[in-house]
Amino acid sequence: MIKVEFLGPIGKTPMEIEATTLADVAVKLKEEQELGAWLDKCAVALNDTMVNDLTTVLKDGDKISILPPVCGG
Amino acid sequence: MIKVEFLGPIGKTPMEIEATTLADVAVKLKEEQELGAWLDKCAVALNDTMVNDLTTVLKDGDKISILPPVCGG
Amino acid sequence: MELHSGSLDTKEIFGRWLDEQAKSNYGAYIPFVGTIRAEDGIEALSFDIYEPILQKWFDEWQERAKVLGAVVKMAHSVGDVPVHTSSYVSAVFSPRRRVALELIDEFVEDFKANAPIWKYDVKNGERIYAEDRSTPMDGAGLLK
Amino acid sequence: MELHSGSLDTKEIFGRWLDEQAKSNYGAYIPFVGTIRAEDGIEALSFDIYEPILQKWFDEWQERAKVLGAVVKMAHSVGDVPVHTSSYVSAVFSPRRRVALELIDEFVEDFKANAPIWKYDVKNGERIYAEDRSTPMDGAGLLK
Repeated sequence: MIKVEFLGPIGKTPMEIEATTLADVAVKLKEEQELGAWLDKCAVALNDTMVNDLTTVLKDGDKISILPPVCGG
Repeated sequence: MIKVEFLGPIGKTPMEIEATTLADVAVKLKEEQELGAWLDKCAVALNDTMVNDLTTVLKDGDKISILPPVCGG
Repeated sequence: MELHSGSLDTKEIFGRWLDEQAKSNYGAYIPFVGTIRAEDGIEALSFDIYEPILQKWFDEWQERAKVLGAVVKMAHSVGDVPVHTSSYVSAVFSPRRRVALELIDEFVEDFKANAPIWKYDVKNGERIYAEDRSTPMDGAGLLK
Repeated sequence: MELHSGSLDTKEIFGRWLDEQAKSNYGAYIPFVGTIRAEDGIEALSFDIYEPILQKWFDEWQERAKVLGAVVKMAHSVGDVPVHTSSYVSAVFSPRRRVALELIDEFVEDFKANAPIWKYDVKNGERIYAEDRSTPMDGAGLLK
């Protein structure tokens, strides 16, 4: 199982999904209507490291974080 | 009379000279041997305002300041 | 890197960082202090932070600074920060001024673009995501 | 603009400037603190300042900053300043960070190039003009 958590203002409870690559995660998250407005502007981290490649392979217990647009300062 | 003062490390006592333009001042100062090493790297102020033009006309009582290379901070 | 609940004690932070580096022989110390502006009728801004990724972001900046012989520091608020108080202080120490002036600019700009911090306006006690002032992070849209 | 005999009390200056602008609604405050580095066996640096021209230089910078909605501040030491203590603090306050980051860079660089201040190394109690580190001001060589 892969845990997906939604940071900051997204306000969605974490999900547990089956996925072997980040591309699988994308497919699953696109099914979630409430994420429709978020996915195209969110960055992604795998186990707290930023990732940029949909072919990234996942293993059981991995944690995916979905990071919406930021504004620190 | 025009007063000429030498700032910072030049260490020369002020002079009183006759001059009607800054060009006249240049001629007078070039006669001072101890200024030989200074004049080509010094900037000039007239009555505490920086000046850049040798044709600048002077009047009695004006004050010329000779400013050597700076290093604040 | 340090996170504080509510407004930052800017003077304490400035002085403590100065004292920490008092014998390090750095010639230039440039803090950047960010203060909440009173605008659009807000009472405060409020911040969420995801610390694990912020820490990694900061650690990478420390490495970048080290290569230049410099040091970076950062403090940020979590939760509500009233107008006219400070939520953010970052700083650079460097032997030389050019390195320090360039580094503080890059450090602050990358912070604004990539630190995992979310800002909310607080109006009438309500917390409203500052979406119009927020920036998608590098790599955003991967899952779209 | 303020001139102090000997080392600057950096914390006092930082805090006082912060307090002065506490209600001015500036979002960014960037001080630059210059500290004397221990190098080449110096005990201290020493400074001569010609205040009338420094004041004019500073007043022009205040006008430049005003056009941008910003404020500049400056403090400098006169006389001897021992190593590891500070001789120079300047600062910018601005509503926005980009203006502040660009202005502090230009302000500090122009200060180094054109503020009428002369620096001396102090070694064995002797004052030696720091000629190799000094810069001819804009317009230098007029009378050559």
